[in-house]
Amino acid sequence: MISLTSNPIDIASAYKYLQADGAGAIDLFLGVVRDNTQARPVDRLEYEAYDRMALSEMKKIADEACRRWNILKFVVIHRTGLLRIGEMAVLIGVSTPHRADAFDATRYIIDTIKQTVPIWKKEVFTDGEIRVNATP
Amino acid sequence: MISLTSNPIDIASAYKYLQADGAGAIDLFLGVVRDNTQARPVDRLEYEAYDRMALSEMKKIADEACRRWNILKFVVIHRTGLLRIGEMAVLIGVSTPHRADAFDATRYIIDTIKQTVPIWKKEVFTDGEIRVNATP
Amino acid sequence: MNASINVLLFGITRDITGQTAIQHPLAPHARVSDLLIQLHGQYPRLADIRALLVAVNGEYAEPDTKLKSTDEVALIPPVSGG
Amino acid sequence: MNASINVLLFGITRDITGQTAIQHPLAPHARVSDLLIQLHGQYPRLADIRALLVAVNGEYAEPDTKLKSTDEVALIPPVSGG
Repeated sequence: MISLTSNPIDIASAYKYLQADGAGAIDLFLGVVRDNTQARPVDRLEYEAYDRMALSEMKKIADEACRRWNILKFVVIHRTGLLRIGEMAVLIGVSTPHRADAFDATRYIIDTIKQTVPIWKKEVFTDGEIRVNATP
Repeated sequence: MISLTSNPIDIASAYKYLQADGAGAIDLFLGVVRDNTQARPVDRLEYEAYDRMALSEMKKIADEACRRWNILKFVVIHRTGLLRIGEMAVLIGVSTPHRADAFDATRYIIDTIKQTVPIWKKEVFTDGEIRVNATP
Repeated sequence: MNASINVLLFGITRDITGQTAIQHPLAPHARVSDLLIQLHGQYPRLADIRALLVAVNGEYAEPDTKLKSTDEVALIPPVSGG
Repeated sequence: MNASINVLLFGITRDITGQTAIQHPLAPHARVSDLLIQLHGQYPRLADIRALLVAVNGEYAEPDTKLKSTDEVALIPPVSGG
């Protein structure tokens, strides 16, 4: 399941979706808005996406993960719009029979999302300055 | 936060506990009861623990993880008693400023729990046979 | 009647152009690299972006990809999702 | 009056002994290895466990750890949590 949403991401429904009788392991990675970037205090983030392409690039990444690892179910949800400190920007979840695959696949998906998916973050600092396109 | 419990593990409260203003990443690993072990159908599992020592060994593991990685908050919850297919036997959660630490620490904690924490699994197969102490 | 192509803008390219999309004239047999050169001429600050990619119809495109007026082109500055 | 020590049993050692704890006589200056030898004599199937460890007061103990009657001893067969 892949989605872009401007609503808060719900971890419980992601977990529910990931359940499978053959699953022995579920890894959930949550990317959260932190209160600073390189020690500079952050007020909020704004995420903008090229929706159609973001969805298709996320699908490519998930498909590649399914080729590399034994994945039973996966969830990739990226939020867009205005996000405050502590809010979830992204949730990646993978269920697998054994745990190594769950960790490896989840990590691959988030690492690759950060490289190829057309989503952009605008950081608004507490001093009012705005920074576009700072890659983490 | 470290606990042993005979009640179902609640992912939402674990997530809530892990939140921290400086957290940019949260990794949650869930160990789930799968419907088979080496292709043999499983009916249920029963987990038994040497409670006092299981708690102190889990604490040692979490302390070591906190020495190795920059961890803001952690949750380690292991369930005991009778578990059915799909139920969570263990939840490990770690929040960190950056994602590599969250993945590494979570994986270290679950891998080490499986080696040193005095908890034992009894597998009850659908044909009624019971197997004690099969290490995965 | 001159052909034109629709170019979607994202991230810092929106700030540079002040727009979310532009209609740009399309020369016959134009390729992605031709379009980029023209846009750089029109908006010199685009050249400051360290790795500006172009998508055509929702897929990353090479500099020699040919363009037609019905294509949906997008400028893709370095992504920062996740 | 003979000293004795309380030995907690877990996992397969419960199945082998049919008990969750046993009181075992404790010789003066006995060490963990002495206790294990005696228990192996009493329950030969304990020797089938490929790596049977012993905890004393909730900590993994070495074979030469000395025992006293107030210690809480536990037999720790290979763990399988997680």
